[in-house]
Amino acid sequence: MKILDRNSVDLFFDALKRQGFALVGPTIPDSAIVYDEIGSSADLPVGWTDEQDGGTYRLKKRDDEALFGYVVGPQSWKKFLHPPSLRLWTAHREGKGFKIIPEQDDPPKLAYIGVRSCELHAIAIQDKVFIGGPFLDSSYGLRRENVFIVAVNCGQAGGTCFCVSMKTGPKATAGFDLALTEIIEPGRHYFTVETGTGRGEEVLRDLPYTEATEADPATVERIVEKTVSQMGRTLDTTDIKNLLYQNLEHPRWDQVATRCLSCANCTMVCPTCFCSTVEDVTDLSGEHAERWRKWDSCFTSDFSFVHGGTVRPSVKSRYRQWMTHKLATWIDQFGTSGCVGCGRCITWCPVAIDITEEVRAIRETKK
Amino acid sequence: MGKRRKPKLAVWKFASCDGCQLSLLNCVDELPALAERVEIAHFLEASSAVMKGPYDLSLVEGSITTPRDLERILQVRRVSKFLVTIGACATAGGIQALRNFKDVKEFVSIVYARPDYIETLETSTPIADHVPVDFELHGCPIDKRQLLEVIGAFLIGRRPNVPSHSVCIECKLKGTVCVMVAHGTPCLGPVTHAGCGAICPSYHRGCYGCFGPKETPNTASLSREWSRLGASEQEILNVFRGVNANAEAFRKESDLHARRND
Amino acid sequence: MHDGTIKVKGLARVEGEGGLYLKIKGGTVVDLRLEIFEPPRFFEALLRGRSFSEAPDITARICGICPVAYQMSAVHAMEDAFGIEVDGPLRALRRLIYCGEWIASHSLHVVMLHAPDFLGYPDGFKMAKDHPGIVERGWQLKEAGNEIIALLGGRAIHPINVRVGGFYKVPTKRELAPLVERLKWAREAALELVRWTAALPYPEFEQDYEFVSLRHPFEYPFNEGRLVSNRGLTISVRDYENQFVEEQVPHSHAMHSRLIGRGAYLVGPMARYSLNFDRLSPLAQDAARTAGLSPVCRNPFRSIVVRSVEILHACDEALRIIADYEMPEQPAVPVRPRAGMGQGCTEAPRGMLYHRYRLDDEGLIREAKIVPPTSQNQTMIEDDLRRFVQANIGLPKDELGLRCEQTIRNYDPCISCATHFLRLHYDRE
Amino acid sequence: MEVFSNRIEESPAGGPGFFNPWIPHTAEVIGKRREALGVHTLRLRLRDEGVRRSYRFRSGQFNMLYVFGVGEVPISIVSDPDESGVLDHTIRIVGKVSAALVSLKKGDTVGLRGPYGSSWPLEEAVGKDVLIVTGGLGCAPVISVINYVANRRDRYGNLKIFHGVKTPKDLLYRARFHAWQKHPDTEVYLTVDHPDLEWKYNVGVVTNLFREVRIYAQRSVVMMCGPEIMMHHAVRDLLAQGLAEDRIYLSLERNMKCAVGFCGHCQFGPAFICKDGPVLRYDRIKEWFGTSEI
Ligand SMILES: Cc1cc2nc3c(=O)[nH]c(=O)nc-3n(C[C@H](O)[C@H](O)[C@H](O)COP(=O)(O)OP(=O)(O)OC[C@H]3O[C@@H](n4cnc5c(N)ncnc54)[C@H](O)[C@@H]3O)c2cc1C
Ligand code: SF4
Ligand code: SF4
Ligand code: SF4
Repeated sequence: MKILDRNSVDLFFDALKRQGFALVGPTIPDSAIVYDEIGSSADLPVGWTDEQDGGTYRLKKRDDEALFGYVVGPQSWKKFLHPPSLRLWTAHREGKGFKIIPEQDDPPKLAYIGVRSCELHAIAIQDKVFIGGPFLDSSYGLRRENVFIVAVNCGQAGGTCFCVSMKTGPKATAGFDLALTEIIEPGRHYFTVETGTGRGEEVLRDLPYTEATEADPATVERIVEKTVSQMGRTLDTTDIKNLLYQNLEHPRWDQVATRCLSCANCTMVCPTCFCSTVEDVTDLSGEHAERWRKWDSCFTSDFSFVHGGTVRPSVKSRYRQWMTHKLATWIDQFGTSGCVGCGRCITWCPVAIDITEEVRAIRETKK
Repeated sequence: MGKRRKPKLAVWKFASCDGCQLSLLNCVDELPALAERVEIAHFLEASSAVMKGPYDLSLVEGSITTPRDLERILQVRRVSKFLVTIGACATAGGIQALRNFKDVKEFVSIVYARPDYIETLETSTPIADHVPVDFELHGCPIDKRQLLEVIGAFLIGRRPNVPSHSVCIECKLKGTVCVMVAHGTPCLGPVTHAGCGAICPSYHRGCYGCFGPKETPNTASLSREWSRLGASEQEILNVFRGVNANAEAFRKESDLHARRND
Repeated sequence: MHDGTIKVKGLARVEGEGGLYLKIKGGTVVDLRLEIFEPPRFFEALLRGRSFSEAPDITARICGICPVAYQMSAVHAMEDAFGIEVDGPLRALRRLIYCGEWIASHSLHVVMLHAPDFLGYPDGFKMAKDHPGIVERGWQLKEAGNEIIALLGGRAIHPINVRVGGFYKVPTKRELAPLVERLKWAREAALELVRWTAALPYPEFEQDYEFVSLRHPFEYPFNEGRLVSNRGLTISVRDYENQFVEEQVPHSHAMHSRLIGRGAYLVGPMARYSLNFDRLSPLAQDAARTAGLSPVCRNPFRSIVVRSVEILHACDEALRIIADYEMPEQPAVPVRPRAGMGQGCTEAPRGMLYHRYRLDDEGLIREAKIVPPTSQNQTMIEDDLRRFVQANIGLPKDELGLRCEQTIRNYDPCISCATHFLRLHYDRE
Repeated sequence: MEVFSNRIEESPAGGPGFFNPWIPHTAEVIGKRREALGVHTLRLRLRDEGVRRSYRFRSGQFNMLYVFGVGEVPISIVSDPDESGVLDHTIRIVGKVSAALVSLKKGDTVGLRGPYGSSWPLEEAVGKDVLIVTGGLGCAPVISVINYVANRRDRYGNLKIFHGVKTPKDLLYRARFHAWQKHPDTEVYLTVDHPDLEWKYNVGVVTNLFREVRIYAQRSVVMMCGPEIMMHHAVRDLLAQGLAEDRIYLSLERNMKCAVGFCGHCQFGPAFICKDGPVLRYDRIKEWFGTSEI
């Protein structure tokens, strides 16, 4: 473990840039913290924090100058790895036939600054979907290869966080190049740095770091412990797969359907939801065609459309698909839960539907 | 390709503000290509030249509000092979459908000194209430990219990419921060049909539903949330009684609030 | 034509659905009606019971061609009622979005709807075959106008960003910057357009109008000013209804707007121009003079040149506003509704547009009155037609019909807006 | 996931030229045959010789077929896997893409990705009786298996084909059924819900037939395709006749955009119809199969 002073953060960023990475990280263009290009530590939400609960999110000023003193916002890193809309290929007529031209995909090298532990797990989960099976999604694969991950251990938990329940946080344990813990003491503002990869170590090499003292790991542990104790939500995952498999006809689904808007916000903000649709488009001449991929959601009626109608016409069945997929069928499909406990789906649901609450309700009255 | 007969395009107007037709004229960059591909056979707003029908593709703007239009829409249907209604007026009755909730005679006398000259129906109704419609394009006004999409899809014979899901999905695809969650601003986006590109939230205001109801809109749940955020019954009533007041899901919800308001 | 009737069933290249009925007997016009098929939509009635804050969104729907004008008159009327002053950059942004609407609306009319009349084409598409450069330039000008509206308003038709007190969100300086290049081009293009339209062939048809428009102490009028005329009228907008009435006249079923004790009057670009020539930007004044347009224009056929001059002025004005712009702290001034009456009058592309609202203490609309420009010009259009036909009565029927249509298009009438005034008489044969 | 072990693991992951699984190959329409009103079979040949040579499929698998500018849909391969170089697809017009496919002419081009999905248990069924149950407006996936078994009568036991439709005019492949009927040790049972005067076969739902026909439950393998409600009843009745749950195979349909497990649309409980299906063994999905709107 090494120590990097607050004042060296920009040197650190510059070192990443020298390695050819553009930086993306948390920033406040508007009324929430979102991931976007950043140039220096000044672009981070310095001194800001967020207050989150079901259906509400508010930015608040902190009484210190913390760089990472907040939790996760509405966006996740999937917006870079699995872009919301992407052209897959173009085609044009040629004689009696046509020719398909694959998209020249040349994603930039990006350093993700401030990836939380739950998000590391989310990335690992999407890795399984897109590059872990018999088929490889080349657009994801190319983007994934080009990423340098700077994780941050959470110094506080949000009102809708439940990573402890999902065993995905708050401390980053794997999947990063470097992991930081922000420590603010009277008169001192610094970061502990753990290296996860050789690449990470290399970036550190030229920086004015010091070696950690014996006390530092303990400080980190203390911070993490404090965060654990603040978790806004809990979700009991005991035998959750069978719980949901056996309660596909539970009356709770009808109940949640009276509140659910099927607006799809939960799936859009979810860092593991991977679903997409494709759109075939043509120009007016009819000589050129393109295929685009766009994020899609199991909350729409088109999602399950087959000739003659949609398979899931009711909101009840759509909510059930979302929740059983996240927490149960995902386990059969990919060997892990599809939920990392980041709480986004709770915060960003306009009517504050809470997945932890829904599980509790079913568990309490299960078949 | 060149030798094929060009499909004939017709644009028709009923009770409306002309904005949806204008959307076609706003496709500045695409109009030359369109004029190459189709014969603009009937488009009074833009041209005095009128070709005889039948027309391969008819775009119909406006709602049915007069006895004369009741007959005219039948005629339009007869001469149209593929009929697409464009805009909130044609697909839901438009803002003028607010008369459907009132006594139209009173409306006439408020506006006109000599009500007896006014020939009007009790209601303003969408085209699909009177003739079969092949495709409905929503919006007040329609979005010009969507209009081009529908025309392009018609020309090549594919389904237009005009999803009927919520505006929320467009917010998220764009990266717009939710005004409902992050500001507490009531927003109709969760029950509103996508298509505009989530304009209002990106200008920090709540959606007011100009694209009409999405598929499976849960208006009751959203109304509850609006009141939780401080909207009055009157405000909720009014927002559902906007340009798509007569669209079924919005009409039903507003009727509930109207009853509660009484 | 000695005897007979002319019926133009669907008037083309005007916004909205109208027709013309003309009857000539023994070489004189015995009946002439501009007929409106456009169904009534009862906006004044349906505004009752709505909140003041909804007026800009609802009245925009009166007309898709000039929604900004409706929004502007509505917000001014509301602010008048609440005693609110919107000034500084917010006021400038309102003028900017109005520039966008003038540029877009005028360009469409000049190039696509009106010019074909002078050159003998049924539409701009056919005209484009022989004059591709002219038509393309017109499209691009229109697009430049639309870009302003879309940037400030969210979209070009029925913008969503206008509210009582200001805007929902205001642009940063950086966001406005991309408009500059576009507008510089547009200004050049408008200059060309003035030259080009000035060279079109015009019939001799000078008329003696009473022009009415807003007049502002130092600006070419958009949003504010006093109502003035070339025959001595000068009143505040508050007095509008003391001076103007909608009268029913015995020879026609149509409601006509008149100046009390004086009769018909003309609003729109020609009136605005003739009353405010001195307020045009120097560039626009020069361009008009060079093009041979005198500071007062009385030939309605030349209104096409006047519109082009106004496009030029709007481009110039927009550039000036962007150059001076500083982003305000707040996108809108605070609004506290109170009971009362509010009036607003602004200059829509087609002329002055008057709104009056009576509100209760919660800001709900109790009464609304809207007087759009086209209905104010209604009498003038028919008068012009009568005079024009009388003067050209020797023309063959078809030719006369076409000339009548052109005469109507001189006014760029917007029938969708006008319906509230017009008689609905269906000539069913 | 071992629950779905009959999926084809050696399917063309980085296979022959399929590196980016979103990119279609092109194939030429080399033949077209009308089967019935609105149903046509297209015979396709991959244009690239290398791809053509390495292309292998199994009965029950499908391709994604793309019509220029119109769209792409999953369509089963009905030709014989051992007939090299050609791919037959029987397509029923139901919407825009299927209509555009059927409107193609000889010499035209389609985009083709595949083969995808699991296949019928034709190895497992060797030596056993094969029961085909199908209903609705002609279900292409079973045509491939019937063709396969009919062409290899010596390898399989008795072949019974049960086919039920609503009315006689919905019976699409009348000629084919007649032809199969003539194969040795092959029985064809046709039934309609609403007969007309000329109908000379059975009347009633397809499951009624099970009671009338002798089925050797112990030595049979069932392969089924059709409307889910029909399959639901058929399974119930076959179980009642003593068939084992793991001897019943169903082919399911779901919306599909990618066919390679990325788009998520085709999920059916834990299964992806595109890679775990379309052919699924009943015992592995029974909880889901009984639940509506899954
Ligand atoms: C594994 C599999 C094998 C199939 N095999 C055949 C076959 O051999 N012959 C045949 O005629 N049909 C087959 N189908 C069904 C065929 O895919 C649909 O009929 C086709 O997608 C309809 O598309 P459309 O555009 O013509 O119809 P529309 O009704 O306009 O459908 C619009 C879109 O919805 C989706 N869609 C609609 N119906 C289905 C469906 N049943 N399955 C998946 N997506 C659908 C598609 O994306 C389609 O483009 C198969 C489906 C699956 C899943
Ligand atoms: S929850 Fe829905 S949108 Fe998310 S991955 Fe699962 S099926 Fe897709
Ligand atoms: S702002 Fe409105 S439309 Fe956008 S996500 Fe929020 S609720 Fe949905
Ligand atoms: S956000 Fe809603 S009100 Fe605003 S433009 Fe879109 S659909 Fe219309």
